[in-house]
Amino acid sequence: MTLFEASEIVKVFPGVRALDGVTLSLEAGSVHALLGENGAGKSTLIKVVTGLYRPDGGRLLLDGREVSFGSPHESAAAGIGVVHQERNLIPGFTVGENILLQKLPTNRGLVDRSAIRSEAARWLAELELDIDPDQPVTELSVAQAQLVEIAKALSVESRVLLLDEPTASITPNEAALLFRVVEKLKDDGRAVLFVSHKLEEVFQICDTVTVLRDGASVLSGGALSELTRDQVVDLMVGRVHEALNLPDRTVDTTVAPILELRGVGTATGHAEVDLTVGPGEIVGLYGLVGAGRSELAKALLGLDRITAGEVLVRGQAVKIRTVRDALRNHKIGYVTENRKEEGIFLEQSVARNIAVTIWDRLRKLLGYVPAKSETEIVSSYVEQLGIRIASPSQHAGTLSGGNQQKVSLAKWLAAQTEILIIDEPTVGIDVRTKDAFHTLIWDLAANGLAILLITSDLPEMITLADRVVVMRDHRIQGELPNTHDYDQMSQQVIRLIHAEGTTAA
Amino acid sequence: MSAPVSETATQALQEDTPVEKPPRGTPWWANQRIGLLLLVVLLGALFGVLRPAFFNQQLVIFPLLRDIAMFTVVGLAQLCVLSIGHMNLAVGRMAAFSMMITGISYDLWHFTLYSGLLVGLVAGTAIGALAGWVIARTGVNSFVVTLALDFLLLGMIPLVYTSLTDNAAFVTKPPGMRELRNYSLADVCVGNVCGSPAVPQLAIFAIVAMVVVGWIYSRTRLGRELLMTGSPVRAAELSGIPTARRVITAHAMSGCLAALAGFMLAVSTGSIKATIGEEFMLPSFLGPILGGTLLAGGFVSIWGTLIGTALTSVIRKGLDLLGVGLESLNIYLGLILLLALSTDRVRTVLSERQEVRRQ
Amino acid sequence: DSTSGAAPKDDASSGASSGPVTLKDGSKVKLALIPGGAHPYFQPWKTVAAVDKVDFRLADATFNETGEWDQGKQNNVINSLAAQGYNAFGIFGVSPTDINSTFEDLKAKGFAVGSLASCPAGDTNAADFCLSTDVEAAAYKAAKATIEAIGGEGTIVHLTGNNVDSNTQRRIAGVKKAIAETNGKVTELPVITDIDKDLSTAQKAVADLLASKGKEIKGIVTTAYNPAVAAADGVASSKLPIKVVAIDDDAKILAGIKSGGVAATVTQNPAGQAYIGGWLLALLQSKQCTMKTPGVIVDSGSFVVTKANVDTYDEERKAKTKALQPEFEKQLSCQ
Amino acid sequence: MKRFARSTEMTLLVIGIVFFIGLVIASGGDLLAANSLRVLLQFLAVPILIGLAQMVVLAVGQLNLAVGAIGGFAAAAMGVLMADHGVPVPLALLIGFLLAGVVGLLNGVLVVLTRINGFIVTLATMTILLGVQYRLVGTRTVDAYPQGLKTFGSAALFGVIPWIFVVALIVAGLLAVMLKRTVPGRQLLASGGNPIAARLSGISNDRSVIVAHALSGAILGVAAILTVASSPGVNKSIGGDWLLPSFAAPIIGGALLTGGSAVVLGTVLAAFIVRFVDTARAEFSLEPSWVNFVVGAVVLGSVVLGQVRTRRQDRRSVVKSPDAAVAGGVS
Ligand SMILES: Nc1ncnc2c1ncn2[C@@H]1O[C@H](COP(=O)(O)OP(=O)(O)OP(=O)(O)O)[C@@H](O)[C@H]1O
Ligand SMILES: Nc1ncnc2c1ncn2[C@@H]1O[C@H](COP(=O)(O)OP(=O)(O)OP(=O)(O)O)[C@@H](O)[C@H]1O
Ligand SMILES: [Mg+2]
Ligand SMILES: [Mg+2]
Repeated sequence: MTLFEASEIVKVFPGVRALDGVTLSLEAGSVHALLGENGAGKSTLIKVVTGLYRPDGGRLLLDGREVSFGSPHESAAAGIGVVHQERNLIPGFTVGENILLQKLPTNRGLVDRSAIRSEAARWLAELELDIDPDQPVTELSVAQAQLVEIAKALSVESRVLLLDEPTASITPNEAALLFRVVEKLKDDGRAVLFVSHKLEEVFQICDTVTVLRDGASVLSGGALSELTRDQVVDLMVGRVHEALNLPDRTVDTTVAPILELRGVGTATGHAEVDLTVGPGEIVGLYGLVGAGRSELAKALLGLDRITAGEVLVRGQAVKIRTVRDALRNHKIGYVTENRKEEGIFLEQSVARNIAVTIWDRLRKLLGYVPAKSETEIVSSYVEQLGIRIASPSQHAGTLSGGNQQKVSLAKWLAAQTEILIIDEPTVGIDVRTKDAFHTLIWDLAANGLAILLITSDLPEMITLADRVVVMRDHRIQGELPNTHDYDQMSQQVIRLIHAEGTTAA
Repeated sequence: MSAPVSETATQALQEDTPVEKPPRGTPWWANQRIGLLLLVVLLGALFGVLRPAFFNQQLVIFPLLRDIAMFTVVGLAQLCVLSIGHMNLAVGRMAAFSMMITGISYDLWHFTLYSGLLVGLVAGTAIGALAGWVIARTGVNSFVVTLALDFLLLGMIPLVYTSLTDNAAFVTKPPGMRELRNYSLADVCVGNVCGSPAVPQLAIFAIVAMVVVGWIYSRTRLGRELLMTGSPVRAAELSGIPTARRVITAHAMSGCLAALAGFMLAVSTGSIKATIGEEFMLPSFLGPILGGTLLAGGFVSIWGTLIGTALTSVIRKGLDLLGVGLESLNIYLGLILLLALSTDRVRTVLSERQEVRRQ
Repeated sequence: DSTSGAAPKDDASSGASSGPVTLKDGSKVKLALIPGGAHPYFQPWKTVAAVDKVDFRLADATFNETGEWDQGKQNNVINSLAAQGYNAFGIFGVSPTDINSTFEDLKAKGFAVGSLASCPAGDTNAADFCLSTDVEAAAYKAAKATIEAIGGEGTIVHLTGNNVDSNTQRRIAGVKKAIAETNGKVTELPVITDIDKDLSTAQKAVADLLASKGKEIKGIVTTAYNPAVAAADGVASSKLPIKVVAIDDDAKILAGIKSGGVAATVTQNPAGQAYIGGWLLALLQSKQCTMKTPGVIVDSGSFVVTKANVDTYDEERKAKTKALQPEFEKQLSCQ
Repeated sequence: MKRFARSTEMTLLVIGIVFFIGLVIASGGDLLAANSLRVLLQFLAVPILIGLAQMVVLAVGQLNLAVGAIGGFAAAAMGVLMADHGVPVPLALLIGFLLAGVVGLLNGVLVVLTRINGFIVTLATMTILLGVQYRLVGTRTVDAYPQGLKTFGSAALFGVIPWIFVVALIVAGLLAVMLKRTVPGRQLLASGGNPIAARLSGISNDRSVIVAHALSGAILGVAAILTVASSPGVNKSIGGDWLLPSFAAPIIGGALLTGGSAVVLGTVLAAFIVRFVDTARAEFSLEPSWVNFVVGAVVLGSVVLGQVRTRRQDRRSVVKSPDAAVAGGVS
C-alpha cells in the first residue's frame, strides 16, 4: 500500500535547480533507499516533503490525498517524522524535551514535565537506549545524540520516517542497533526512507530504491533485489563506474619513522600511546566514535597538552605548541573530520581557503603577499585536485561536500607538509568522489608523505592502510598488518576493540 | 614547488563532475555600496536644492568633511574588530584614555603636537591590545570584555583628570594644533597647484588610515589572517593561524585607530578632555555596517565605511540646515536609517527573485 | 513659565527708548541663541529670542538647542546657522575648555559672538564678551543659604553634575569657600558628582545618601537640575529634618519652595542674558559699537529665593537686568 | 540540586550574601534598619526589570539597544497623559504599557521583515524614540499626576518591602515560568539555543524573535510604570542610563550572548550585587566613578569565572550551540 507519494517535484534556488521533476513513492512496511551523489538533491527533497521548503512544482500525496505543508510542524502532525542531515538538538534542553520538542505535552497551559519524562522514556525504550530523559543533551556522545534524534523523529507517531544519512557519524555496532529499529518499524507497517552513501547498508536493509542525479530521478522505486551494487553506482554517476583498483605501492620499512609517539599521555586522557608512521606509509588509526583519535591528533598539533611520554619528529624529540609551529617547523598537517566548523571557511573564497597556510611563506616586506604567486599556487592545486569551481573567488560555502573536502585537503598540500593526519576524509561523500579521494591518499603516500589515517569506515581502512592501529578509550589496543581481506580484517579489528587486558578500565 | 599529486590521482579527481557555479553575481543595483553612494548623492542634491547654503564650502562642506573624516576613522576602529567577528564597545573610552595620555604629554612633558599624537597612538594600541589579550586568554566574548573595560575606564579617567587638572581638561595647545583644525588643502600647495579649500587637512589623517587599513586587509598576510580568524575561529586555529595573536592585533589596531579619532576630535573641538569619545560608540557601528561590513566577521569594506559614515553625517547636516528641531531630528534620523537599510534588503530580495525567474 | 517672559518686555521699552545707546539699524543682524542642549534653564531664551527680534527690529532671531550636549554637534549647529546667514551668536559652550576655539573660528569669520550663561574655562575669553552667572559665586550663595538654613552649624553635602566639567569644579570651589568661612562649624561630606545625567540616577544617589548618612546631614546644597529635583523629593518623603537648597527656578522647584520642601533656591538670570546679550550682539554686528576690552566678563546675577521672596524675586531679577545695560555701555565705544 | 550547586546562580548568591554581610558590618548595623532596607530594595525594582528585558532578547540571540528609549518613551507618555490630558491613572498606565509592548513588537517585526541585524534595528528605534520622548515632555519635569500613584510608588509592605519591588519580583517569576514551563517560552529558548534545529523542528524562529522583542517591550512597560510611580517626576532623562545596567545584569547572571539561556534568577541576583556596589559607594562616600570601576571589575571577573566553568563542562560534550554572531540572531 502506498503511504506517501511525491510526484514531479521541482525546487529552484538562486543559481541551481536542486530538484527537477523528482518522483518518489513510499510503501507501508518497506524501507526505501534514496541514493545520489553529493548535491544530487536528496536532502532538498526531504526538506520539501517536510514543509521546510515550498516546492516550485509537483504534488505530495499522503494516503492518496494531496497535501501541502507550510512548516515542519504540519508535516509532523500528519505523521511524517524526520532525522535531518544537520545536527538537530537544542543545547540546554534535556533529552526528553528535545525528543518531544515538536509537540511538548502541556497540562493546564504549562509544560508537563512528568509527561515529558514518561513519554520520552517510552521512545527511548523503543530504541533500547539507556539514556535518562532528564539528562541535558550536552552530555551525550555523538552516537547517543544521533539516536536521540531518531527517537525524536519517532515521537510524532510517525507512519512515514525519513532518515537523512543517520549513520554518517555512528559506529557499525550502533548502526546495527539502528537497523534493528528500522526492521521493527518496517514490521509495524511504517514507511521508511533511508538516505546513505554507504551502499553496504543500503543493500542490507532497504527493499526499494530511488536514485537521483542532478536533481532528477533516474530510477524511481526499483526493487533492490534485482539490482547489483555496480548497477546502482552506475545510475548514480550516470555512466559505467569502474571499481577502484589501486596500483601497487611498496613501503620501505627500513627507513626510520618520521613521526614517533613513545608512551604519550595527554590532558584529554590518553595514556601510553605508542605509534610510528614512516615516510610513504599509511597508518590507519581505527576505533569507535569517541575513542580519542581526533583528540590525539589535536594533541599532536599542540591544541591539547601532552602530559607524558615524548613525540619524535624525524628522530628528534619535539614539543609542538601551536598548529603554526607544527606546520612551519615540523611540516605536520591535519585534515579535520569536522569540515564545516574546523576545515573550511564557508564565507571565504576558495582561493583564500587554500592559501591560508602559505601566506606565511609568501609574505614579503611588511607582510605583503603578492597576489600573483598566491593565485598561481592556488590554481595549481585547484587543477591537481580537480576542484570543480567557476572561479577561485567563489565562496567555499557554495561548494558540494566533496569539493569542500578537497579544498580542506588542498591547503595542507599547498603547505608542503610531510606528515599528514587525515581524519574521517570521506564522511558523507559519494562513491565516486570517495574513490577519487582514496586514489589521492594512496598517491600522496606513494609520493613519500607519511599519512596517519583516522577513519571509522572499515572498508576504507582496509583499502588504504598499510598497518591498522586500533584505539579504544584513549589507549592503543593493538596493531595489525593489513591483509586486504575484508572479512578477516574486520574480525580481527573487532576482536582487538573488545579485547580486555591492555585497557586499564 | 613540488607537486605531490600525480597524474593518475589528478585524473581520478577530475572525472567529469560538473563545475559548481556560485549563485550568479548580484546585479550592480543590488550592490549595497553603490546603493548607499547613490543615496548619499541624492540626499546631498535634495538638501542642496532645498537649502543652497548646503554647498557653502567654508561653513558647511568643510566641517562636514571634517566630521566624516573623523567618524570614518571611528568606523575603521570598529571595523578592525568586526573583521574577526568581535565588537569593541569601548572605542570611545579607548579614545578618551589615549587622549588623556596625549594630554599629559602636552601638559606635563611639553611634547610637540605630533610626538604627543604618537604617544596617544601607542597608548591606544596598548589598551586595545590589553582588551584583546584578555579576550584571547579567557575566551570571554569580546562584547562583555570591552563593555567591562568601558566601565573600568569610565571610572578611571575622571579620577585622573580631576587629580591632574584644574578644569578637568588639558588645555595646553601645542603649536600647530589650531592650524590643523582650520587649514584646508588650499594651504597645501605643490608648485602653483593648491588643494580645494573645502577639504580640511584633518581629512588627510582619515585618508592615511583608510589607505593603511585597506592595504592591510587587501594585500597583506595579516589582513587575510584577520578575516579568516573571524570565520570561524576553530578553522583558523586549525589552519595554523595564531588566532590568539590575531585577536590581540585586531583589538590593538582598533585601539590605535580610536586614539587617532580621539586626536582628530580633540583638534577639531579644541581641547583634550575626559568626555572625548563619548559619542563614538554608535557611529562606530553605523558606518561599517551600513557599508556592508559583516557583524559576524570575515568581510570588511573600507569604502563602505566611508560611504556609510558620509550618509549619516549628510543626513544630520541636512536636517540641521533645514532647521529641524531636536525633537524631530532624531526621529527623522532613525527613520532614514531604517529606510536606507530596508531598501538594501528589498534590493537583495528583488535580485534573488530575478535570479530564480531567469532559470 | 511665569517668570521669564515678563522681565525683558519691561526692559525692552526702557532699553530701546531711554538708554543712551540705542540700536540704530538691526535689519542686517540675524541673531542665533544657542544653548548647550535641551535643558529647562534655557527655555526662557526661546521666548526672549522672539522678543529680541521684535524689540531690536532684527532681520531674524532663532533659538537652536539641537547640539545635544556635545561640543562637536554644537559646532555643527553653529556652522549650519552661519551658512544660513546668521551673523550674531549668543552661545552657551558645551565644553568650557573647548569653546574658545569655536569663538575664535567665528570671530575670524567676522561674526559677533557672545558667551552666554557660562564663560570659557581659563583666563581668556575669545568671544566679544561673556554675560553669565558667576557659577562660583552662585554656588557660594547657595552654600551660604544652606548654612543659614541649618543655623550655621552641622554637616552639609553638595550634589552636582558632571565632575569633569570646569563649571562643576567652580561650583565645588564656591561651596568649599562658603564652608571654609564658617571656621569649621560647618563640615562637608565628600561631594557627590555625576548625578545630573538623569533623574533616576539622582534619585537613587539621594536615597542612598539619606539611608546611609541621613542622620548626620543637616543640609543639602545642589547645584544641578536633576539632583535638585531628586533631593527635594527625597528629603520630603524621608521626613528627615534636612534643609535642601536647590538651583534655578523650574516650576517644580518653585513649587517646592512654596510648600516648604525646599529651603531656598539660587536662581540665575537666563532671560536677562538672552535679552541683554541679544542687544549687545546686535550693536556689535551692525558695527555701531565695539567692545573697549574684548572678552570682558559680566555677571548676570544670581538670586537667593526663599519662601519669603518667592513671589517677588523676579522684580529683583528684572532690576538686575536693567542695571546690566548701563554696565555694558561703559564697556562700549559707539559711533 | 547538584547542578544548581555548580551554577552561576549559586556563585552569585554566595557573593551577594557575603557582600551584604560586609555592608551590614561596615554600616554598623544601620543597613538593617527598615528604612535602609526599603531604600535598598526600592531602587532594585527597575534594574531587575531592565535586566530581564535585555535577558529575554539575549535568549534568542538578539540585542535590544532601545531598552532605555522604550522605557523613557513609555514613562513620558504616561506622565503626559495623566498630567496634561487628565487621563485617569489606570488607563494612562495601561496605554503606556501597551505602547512599550507595541514598540517592542515593532522591533521584532522589523528585525524579521527586513532581516537587518537586531543591533541596528534597535539602534534606529532608539534614536526615533529619543526624539519622540523629547517631543512629548520637552525640558519639563512632569509631575502633576494623582497622588495615589506616588503613594503606591513609595509604599512598602511592612515598611520594608516596597510594592514596586514586589511587582518586579512578580514579573520575574512570571517570566521564569513562561520561559521554563510554557510552550512559547520553550520555543523561544530553542530558537536561541540552536536556530537551525529549532526550524527543522517546526519552530518559527521569526516568531520567537518577535515574541522576545515584544516581551522585552512589555517588561519595559512595567519598568516605566514603576518609574513613573516612584520618581519625583518624568522628564526626558528617564531611561538615559538603562543601557549598560541592562547588559550588566544578565551577563553577570550568566546569560550567553549567543542565545539559548534563560537566567531569570541570575539576572535578579546580579541586579542585587550591582545595587550593593551602589550602597557601598554611599556608605563609604566614594566618588561615583568608583562604582563604574567596580562594576567593570565585577562583570569581567564573573564572566571569566563563568567561562572557566563552562569550559570545564564543555570538555566532554557534543551538542554545541552554533557559532552565532553576538548580535546576529536572525540576520
Ligand atoms: N538553501 C539552499 N540555497 C541554495 N542552494 C541550495 C540550498 N540547499 C541546497 N542547495 C543546493 O541544492 C543542491 C542539492 O543539495 P542537497 O543538499 O539536497 O544535496 P544532497 O543530495 O543531500 O547531498 P549530500 O549527499 O551531500 O547531502 C546542491 O547543489 C546544493 O548546493
Ligand atoms: N564533535 C565533538 N565535540 C565534542 N566532543 C566530542 C566530539 N566528538 C567526540 N567527542 C568526545 O570527545 C572524546 C574523544 O573524541 P574524539 O573525537 O577524539 O574521538 P574519535 O575517536 O576521533 O571519534 P570520532 O569518530 O568522533 O572522531 C569522547 O569522549 C567523545 O565523547
Ligand atoms: Mg544531504
Ligand atoms: Mg574523530
